[in-house]
Parts: sequence; C-alpha cells; structure tokens
Amino acid sequence: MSQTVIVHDEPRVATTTGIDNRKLGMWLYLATEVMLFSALIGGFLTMRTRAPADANHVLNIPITAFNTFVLIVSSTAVVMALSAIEDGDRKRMLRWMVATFVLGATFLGIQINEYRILIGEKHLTTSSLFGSGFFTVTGFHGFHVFVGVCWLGVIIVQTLRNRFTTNERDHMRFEIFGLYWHFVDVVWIVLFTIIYLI
Amino acid sequence: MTTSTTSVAVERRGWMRHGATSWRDYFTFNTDHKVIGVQYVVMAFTFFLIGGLMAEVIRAQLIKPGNTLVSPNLYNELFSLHGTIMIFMWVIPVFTGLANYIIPVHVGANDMAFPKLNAFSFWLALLGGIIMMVSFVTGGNASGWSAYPPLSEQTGIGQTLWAVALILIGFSSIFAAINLLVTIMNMRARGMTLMRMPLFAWSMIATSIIILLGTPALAGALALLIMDRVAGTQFFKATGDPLMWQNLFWFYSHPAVYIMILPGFGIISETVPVFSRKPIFGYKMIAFSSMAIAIFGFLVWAHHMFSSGMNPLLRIPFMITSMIIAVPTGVKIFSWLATLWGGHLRFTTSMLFTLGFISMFVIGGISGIFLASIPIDIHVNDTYFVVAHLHYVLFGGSVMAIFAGLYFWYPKITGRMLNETWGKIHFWMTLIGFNITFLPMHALGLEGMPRRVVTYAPEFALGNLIASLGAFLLAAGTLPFVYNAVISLVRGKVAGDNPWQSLTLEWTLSSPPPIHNFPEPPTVDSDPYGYGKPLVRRVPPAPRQEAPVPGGE
Amino acid sequence: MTYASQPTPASQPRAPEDPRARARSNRVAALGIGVLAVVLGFLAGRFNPLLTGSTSSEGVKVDALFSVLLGIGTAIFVVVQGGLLYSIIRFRQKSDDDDDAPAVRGNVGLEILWTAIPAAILTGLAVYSYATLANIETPAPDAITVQVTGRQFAWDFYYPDRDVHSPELHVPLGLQVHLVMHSDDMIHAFWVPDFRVKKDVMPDRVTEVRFTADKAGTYPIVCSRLCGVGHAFMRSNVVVQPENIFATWLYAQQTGATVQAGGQPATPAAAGKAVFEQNNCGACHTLKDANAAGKVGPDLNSIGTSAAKIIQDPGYKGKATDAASYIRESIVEPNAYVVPNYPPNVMPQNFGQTISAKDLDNLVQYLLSQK
Amino acid sequence: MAMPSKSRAGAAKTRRSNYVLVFLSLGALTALEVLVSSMTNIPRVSFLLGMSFIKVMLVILYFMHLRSDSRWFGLIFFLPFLLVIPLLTVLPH
Repeated sequence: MSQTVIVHDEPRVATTTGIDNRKLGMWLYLATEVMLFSALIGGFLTMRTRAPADANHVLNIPITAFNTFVLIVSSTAVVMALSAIEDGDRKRMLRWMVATFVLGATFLGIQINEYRILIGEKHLTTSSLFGSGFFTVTGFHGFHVFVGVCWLGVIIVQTLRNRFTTNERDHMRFEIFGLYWHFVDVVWIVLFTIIYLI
Repeated sequence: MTTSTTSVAVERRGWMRHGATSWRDYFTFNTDHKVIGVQYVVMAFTFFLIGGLMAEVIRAQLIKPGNTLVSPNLYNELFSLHGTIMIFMWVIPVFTGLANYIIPVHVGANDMAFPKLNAFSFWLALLGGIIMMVSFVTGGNASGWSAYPPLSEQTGIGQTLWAVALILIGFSSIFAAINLLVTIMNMRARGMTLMRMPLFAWSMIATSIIILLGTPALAGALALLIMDRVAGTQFFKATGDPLMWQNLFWFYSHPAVYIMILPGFGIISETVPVFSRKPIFGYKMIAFSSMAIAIFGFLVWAHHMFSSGMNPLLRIPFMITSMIIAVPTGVKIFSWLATLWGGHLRFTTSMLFTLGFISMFVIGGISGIFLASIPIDIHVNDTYFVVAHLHYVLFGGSVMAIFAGLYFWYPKITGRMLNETWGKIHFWMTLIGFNITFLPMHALGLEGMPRRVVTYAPEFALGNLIASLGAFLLAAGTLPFVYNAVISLVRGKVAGDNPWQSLTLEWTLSSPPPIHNFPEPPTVDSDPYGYGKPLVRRVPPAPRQEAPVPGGE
Repeated sequence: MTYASQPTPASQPRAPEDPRARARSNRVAALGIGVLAVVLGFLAGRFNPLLTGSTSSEGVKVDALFSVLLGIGTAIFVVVQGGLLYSIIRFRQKSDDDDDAPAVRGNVGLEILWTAIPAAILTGLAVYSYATLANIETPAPDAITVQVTGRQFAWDFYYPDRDVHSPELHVPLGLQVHLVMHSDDMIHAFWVPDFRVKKDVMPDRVTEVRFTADKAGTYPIVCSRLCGVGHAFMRSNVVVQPENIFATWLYAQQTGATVQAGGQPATPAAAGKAVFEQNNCGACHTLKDANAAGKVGPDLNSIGTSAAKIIQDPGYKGKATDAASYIRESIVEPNAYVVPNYPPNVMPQNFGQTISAKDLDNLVQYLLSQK
Repeated sequence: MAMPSKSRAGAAKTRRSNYVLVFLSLGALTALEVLVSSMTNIPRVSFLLGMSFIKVMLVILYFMHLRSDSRWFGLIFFLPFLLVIPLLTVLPH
C-alpha cells in the first residue's frame, strides 16, 4: 500500500520538555476546541436567555440519558483499549476498539433518530430560537463524533492489516485519538446538562 | 539520509517534496519549513498588491465628493475585501511565513514539529484566499470586514463564500500556531532555556497563543452566520441577537490586532540590537510584556462596542483594561529607545524601517488611548479617526515591521543582498506617502466624516484630496521594492553567511541554509544579544545559578 | 557551536572621547526632551486645535476631556520622537568605526519607572473618562422624549405627545432631549458630530441617547454604521430652535398633519412628495422636483412616462400592467424587475410594511406625475 | 521518547481498576442527574451544574490522564477557561 514509508525517517530526538510532539500538539488543539465550543455554547445560551419560553420540553430526556451513557461507556472502552496496548495484548486491544467504534456509531444513530422525530414534529432550525441553538450545537458535536468514528475506523482497519500494533509509537497514536474522543465525551456531558436537563 | 546536509537539495517522498533546488519545487506540496516560509511570504505579498490595488480604487473614488468612479455597491465590496485581504491574507500569513522560515532556525531545530501539517496549513490558506477572490467575483461581502449582521445576512451569495474562506484561513492559522508552539516549546537547541530564546520566538509564542484561543471564537461566529444564511437559524437576526456577533467577532478580532503586531514587535526586537550594536535593553520585560499582551488582549474586546446597544455598565471594566493594555506596549517602546540610546547606529534599509516602525506605531498607540476613553470613542467610533488609527497601527506598525524583517532576512533566504539605494527610495516614499494619506484622516474623523461611505459632504473635500494623493505616492513607493526584490535575486551582491554581524543562530548557517538546517546540533550558552563592549564573548556568564525552568526545560 | 563563536570585527577603539562628558551631554539631552515634552504637551492641551466648539453642553465636556488627552498624547509623542531623533543624530555610527557600542543590558529602576508612570497616567485617564461619562449621560427630569426610527436609508422622528412625525429632528434650545431609538431593518448609528453624541440604532432592542443643544442652528445627523448601499446618503438634520419657536413648529406640524388626515388642501401628489422626502428616497434616486440627486438607483425624473414603456419591454418580468402598478411594484417588491445596469437586492424590500397604504397611494400618484 | 517503557504492565493494571471505578461513578452520576432534573424542591440548576462539573473532571483527570501527566497539559487545557468566563458573562447581556 502507498502510505508505508513515511514513518521511519522522522528523527527520534529527545524533545526539550520530554513530551511527545504529537501529544503536545493534540492538547493545544483541544484548547482551540474548548474555545470553539464555548463560542457555540455561548450562542446557545444567548438564544436561551432571549427566549426562555422556547423550552426544551420537546426533548426526550430518558433516551438522551441513555445516549450519554453510551458515550461514557465508549470512553471507558478507549481507556481499556489503551491499557491493553500497554499490556501488549493485541486481541484485547482490538476488541475494545471495535466496542468503541460500535458505541460511537450507536450514539450517532440515536442522535439522527432524535433529529428525525423532532423534524417530524415540525421543530426545525427555523421554528424557534431554541431550535436554532439546539440543532447547531448538537449538530457540531455530532460532527465531532462522526470524525472520531471515522478516525477509529482507520485505526481498526490498520490493526487488521497489522499496520497498527502495540508498539510504543502506535501507543502514542492511540493515546492521541483517545484524548480527542474523551474531549468529545466531555463536551457532550456539558451539553447534556445545559441543553437537556436545565 | 545520504544527501549532503551542507548543500541545498530536494528530497522526494511520494508526491511530496522536501527542500527546493529550482523554482518548480515551490509549487509543490513541500514539507521543508524554509520552502513553506517562502511560499507564505510570496503568496501574502501577492495579496498585499491585490489589496493595495483595491485601496487605490477606494482612494480614487474618494478624491472628490460626489465622485462616480465606482457604484456604491461595488465600493462597499471593495473596502470589505480590502480589509479582509490585508488582515487575513497579507499581515497574518506574511508573519506566519517569516516565522516559518526563521523560528526553527532561531531555536536550533531542523524543521518545524509537524512538517506535513505545516505544508497543509499553507495550501489551506491559499485555498481560502482563492475562495475569497471568487466570492468577490460572485458579488461578495458588502458589509465591511467586520460583517455585522443583520446586514451581512442580506448581502449576496458571496458573503457565504467569504465566511467559508475565513473559516479555512482560520484553521490554517490555528494549525500553524500549534506547529510553532510545539516547535518552540519542544525543539530548542541544547542550552537554550526560555530566557535565552531570541525575542522573535517569544513574540511568536504570544502570537500563537492568541491565534489558538481567539480564532476558534471567530470560526464559531462564522459558523453561526453561515447557519443563519443557509439553514435559516436566527442567531443574529432581529429576532435573535445581532449584538452577539459583535461580541464573538471582537473577542477574536481585537486579539487579532495583537496577532498582527506582536510578530512585528519580535522582528523589531531583533533588528534594533543588531543595527545599534548593543544588547537589547530589558530582555525579560520585553518577553513578559508580550505574554501580558497575549492574555490581557482577550479582556478588552468590547471597547469596539462602546456606542453599540450593549449594557452601559459593562463598558467601564472594558475601558479600564483597554487603558492598561497600553502599558506593556509602552514598555517595549521605551526598551527599544533605550537600546538605541548610546548605540552605534547603522542606517541600513532594515534599520530605517525599524525606526519608521517605532515612530509611526507610537502615533497609532497614542490615538488608541483616545479610543479607549469612552466619551471620546463615542464621538469618533466608526469615523475616519478610526481609519487613521488602525492604519497607523497596521501599516505604520505591522507593514513597516514586515519590511524591516524582509530587508533583514532577504540575504539569508536568497543568499543575495537587496540593493540599498532602491531600499532607501522605497522607505522614504512609503513613509512620506503613508503620512500624507493617513494623517489628515484624524482630522476628518474628528470633524464628522463617517467611515465606509462612498461619498461625503463637500467640507471634507480638501482632506480627502490630500489623502488620495498620498495614497498614490504610497502605492508608487511599493514598486521600487518589487523591482529590487526581483532584480536582486540575480544581480544582488552575494550576501555571505552573516552580512549584518548578527548573533542569532540563522546567521551561523550558509545563505540560504542547507536542507536540514544544522549539520550538527547547535549548543547555546547565552541569549543572542551579546553585542557590545566590553566583549562578553567566550567568557562564560557570571556564575549566577540559573534556576531550572519548571517542566524540565 | 555557540552564539559566542560569531565572527565580529574587532578593531581598536578610536581616538578616546571622554566617556563621562559624553554621558553628561546625553543626560542633558534626555532632560531637554522631557522638558520639551511637558511644554508642548501643555500647549497642545491648552490650545487643542482638533476638537473644539461643540454646540451641546455634553459635547463641551467631551472636548475638555479631549484636550487633556491631547496634551498627554503630545507629551508621549515628543518623548518618543525626540528620543528617536536624538539617537539618530547623536548615535550614528561613524564611517571609520566598525565597533560595537558599550553593552548595557537593562536598568531595573528605569524599567519600573516606565511601567509605573504610564500605568498611573492611564488609570487617571480612565477615572477622568468615567467621571465625564457619568456626567454626560445623566438624565434630566424635564427632558423631552423623541422616538427615533432608523431604516434604510432614512430617519424618522416621532413626537409622541403631539403625534407628529418628521424627517428632520427639531429640538428646543437648552433643554435635554432624550431619544428613544429603534431600527426597522439594519443596525444604524445616530450621530450628531457637533454634539459628540452617537449611539447604534438596533433592530432587536431599544437604545437611548441624551443631549442638550446649546446653540441655535442646523447640524447634520449622520448614520455612522454601515447599513447598506445607501449608507453614505443616510443623513438628516437636527434643527435647534429657541423653545417658543420649537413649540410653534411642533404645533404647525400637528395641525398640518390633522389637515392632511382630513384630506383637505393637500393633493395626493403633494402628499406623495412629502412621503418621498420622509423616506429619503432622494438618497438613492435623482428627482429634480424633490431636489434629489442620488445615483444609487434609477433616475426618476420622467418615471411617469418611462414606466409605461418599461412594461412593454420584452425583458420585463414583473406582473404590472400599467404605469401606476409598475411604480407600486417597484417600491413594494423591488426585485420583481430590476432596471438594467442596476444591481438587485439594493433597494430595501420592506417599504410595503413601513409605508402606510395611503402614503403609498400618494407616493405612486406623485411619481406618476413626474413626466 | 516521552514514555520510557518502565513497568508498563504493572502501571496499566492499577490504572485499569481506576478506570472501572471512574466508569461506575460516571454512570451513577448520569442516573442521578436525570433524577434531579425532574425535582423541583431543590436548587436544581446548581446541583446539575455541580454534577456535570464532577463528571467532566473525572474524565479529564483519569481518562485523559491529566492527573498523572505533564503539568503543561493542564496549563494548556485550563488556560482557555480563564477566557471563557468573561466571554460567557458578557454574551447574553
């Protein structure tokens, strides 16, 4: 396949802080994401204060609580896969990876179904300030989950082709994916409270 | 790698390239930070010329009241795109380009931390720039570079393209910032503690932090604007909250002025000691003031909204922070003055632009204090006073610093010197043209001329005529530079490794530097400002115990 | 490799110059620049040539604040530019000299000084600015209230007590005026440069501004927030009149309005001309009869005759069947047919809502009469 | 590189039991949240925000290893929150 070579010519020099470059880069990127979601959440909250009457009563809390739980389980699956890598246990790693993938996809499925029902009931982006905020913010989050699922899909395929193993380098690659995934989970924990519960 | 590391070369990695031997390599997806740096600078300068041309059309329209050179709608599109291009496709990317070229060498690294991401950032910026130009052709943004809704929700389809382009450019800039931060934090030469870094590196840390934390707020606001325009949401419509755009927009766009000036501060902090033959005065204060600006710059944004419908009480804290933010900037200016004072000044073109920078930027800084004071700001907000202020900061400041940097590093990048005579003609035409253009605008604004108008009351005719004539001189002044930069590539005097006798690491390398920069990893035992008598060179620094920097520097 | 390995030309020091005398002359120069800064700063503040002569009592206070800022700004300007100029002249490297300067890396006292002094000055300015702000925004109990509506690209001033609308703002001399403002479409900004007052006019909320005119006369009202294609033309006037004349004007407007409502003297065309002026159509359109010379939209000088021709044109896409309905359509639904060489989406599309049915009829009659 | 391959397996084991503990707490808190959200006789919003905060910190500190990892990461990640506070304070006004 075409993407094999690149990896090995990166010089392995010690970094100034002792931190891996990619991990540092990912944390910096997450700082950016914090601001991005803060802006969007700020937009949502502003719409909410402008029209407190367009409440969230149309939303289905039990199903979404289940969906939140799905995302929490998936986060746990990621750390389990990570610890499997640390143990050098490829089989267990793969199992937890697939579990994460399925859970992520389940989350998206439930969210799409929620959208379908809401739109069927004529709750649209255009129908209220709450609708504007709800679809935009949850949609952005859903897009992040989608990106994460695709990313993990690539890793799983590479694992099946033995191009992703439990060595130290791939350990770092998976840890970086994990940081992204947990962050998306964290965002959802916040969104669940702000949009659905309050 | 078997390639010799002492000569310029190019490596092929699939469809990617690393390094350049001919001009063709500059049109490839190239992962060499030096190639990317040049790509950025050339792209940005091209957009500078495009944006400048727009400015000339604007000034030609305003040469007399009631002029009908361009239609009002085209006029609105022109100044909107002029602003957007100059900020997002000229000043920000040209600094990114210079930092790309210089920072890895400054800190003693062989490349940026993520070479592929680096190349991706450049091509993303170019894509954004192209979409921006396309948006102009399709009937573009006619609501100013600040694109206040609800107006920006009713303008043509080009406004959506404009927003998409800005999101792309924004993410390009975020990736570049991550790259620079990781490079500076993680890839410094042995012995280079934070306090031994060149000040340009400090300023890029501060700049990158602002980009990292500010740009996503703009991206979020643009995303909401696109949702409003495309998906029918109501965030910024009259039923929603148009003021929310202003908050989100300025939350990024005020810090963005520091994105556009801090790298300039960094460049000036390099050129002043070199051409004064003196150590920089107050290294730590300059470094810390950059960081102070980066953080406090986020707490002043609402001073752009003093005359808006915002909660009147909220204006007060923002006035105080806006006043105080002038202090760290003042510290820098006084430190540069103190560096000059008692030096042995060498008036190269780079030094002339450096002095021009200090002189012009101070004027912009002083008018900034006027704008921080709410009662004055209420009167001059959205007038030509603001136009004058922002050009003194961004042209008299940033652009002068950019030219100081270009004249300074051109020999390193190309291996040849720029012609000094043409350089001085460039400088004087720029300085004089600039002041003729923008000085009268202060008075125009105070007397009652609003900005963003296609025509104006007859009593402002004289001031506008002077400004327009100055703008033509200013534009003509750019031509010597273009000629000089092109002709010197072949005819310029060979530069040698260190034409300015500078002490930063890039001057220890050949000009241009070899493909992986340092044949052997450099080691550093002091900051790079050890100019002056008594010669401290080769003498170890005083046996004062350097406290180790937390985090394992 | 270290920084220290840099090649630097080492040359013998030139003919010795007494370093103490040199330092002394530099200190004197620095002191001179400081004195010059104080003197010029004082003069600039005292004789402020840039912002004076406001004709509102609030504006006078703003001008006073401006003078102080100008004085301080001038002083800072002189310090920095003076330091620069002196350095350029005094510290130029001699042509026979290739040597470095004496190394000075910092001076803690100096650095504290130039951090603390600006901080103190700026804090003082913030306090003074706040005091001025609180002063100029204080409501007066006897203020008269006018409701302001901004729309593309005209102002409407409404006196609720008398039920009077006017395209120009008339205010009494020496009385505080309280404007309560709202926009029908975009964000506009109400600005009277001579009064130093400005406030955005928002579509989603009400904003207020207060001023007290000190001097009779007519002053321009400017929209300073980009609000669309006709932004530059969105202007009006504020007429400051002694209280009794203002009262007479208001009364005349009120009775005039009543007479018009009764439908007595005004012909529909004459009333339509008032509507034309009220909506500032002249900002964008040329119409000699109304002294309008706008260039944004089509010329209306002979619209009464050309309208009939346009609907005969094969390129015409609208629904109008005669000149009157064409004119009406062009006002209410401007995008139905856009005259060639003019851009679409430029004319506001909400005149159907903002102009009353009766006014619209009159406006159509008026335009129809322009042959 | 960053992670010396010391006793990786041993560390992993203690971590794993931590993970399970954190997972259980997160699940329990989510259930509690749903319960609280329908109650009216308590300061509902403060409780919900508090629980949400605890969940977020659990994920960040344990799943994202911020508790044991380099201090730099904490600095990088929490710095933006300093700016979020003024932004979210001003926005809805």
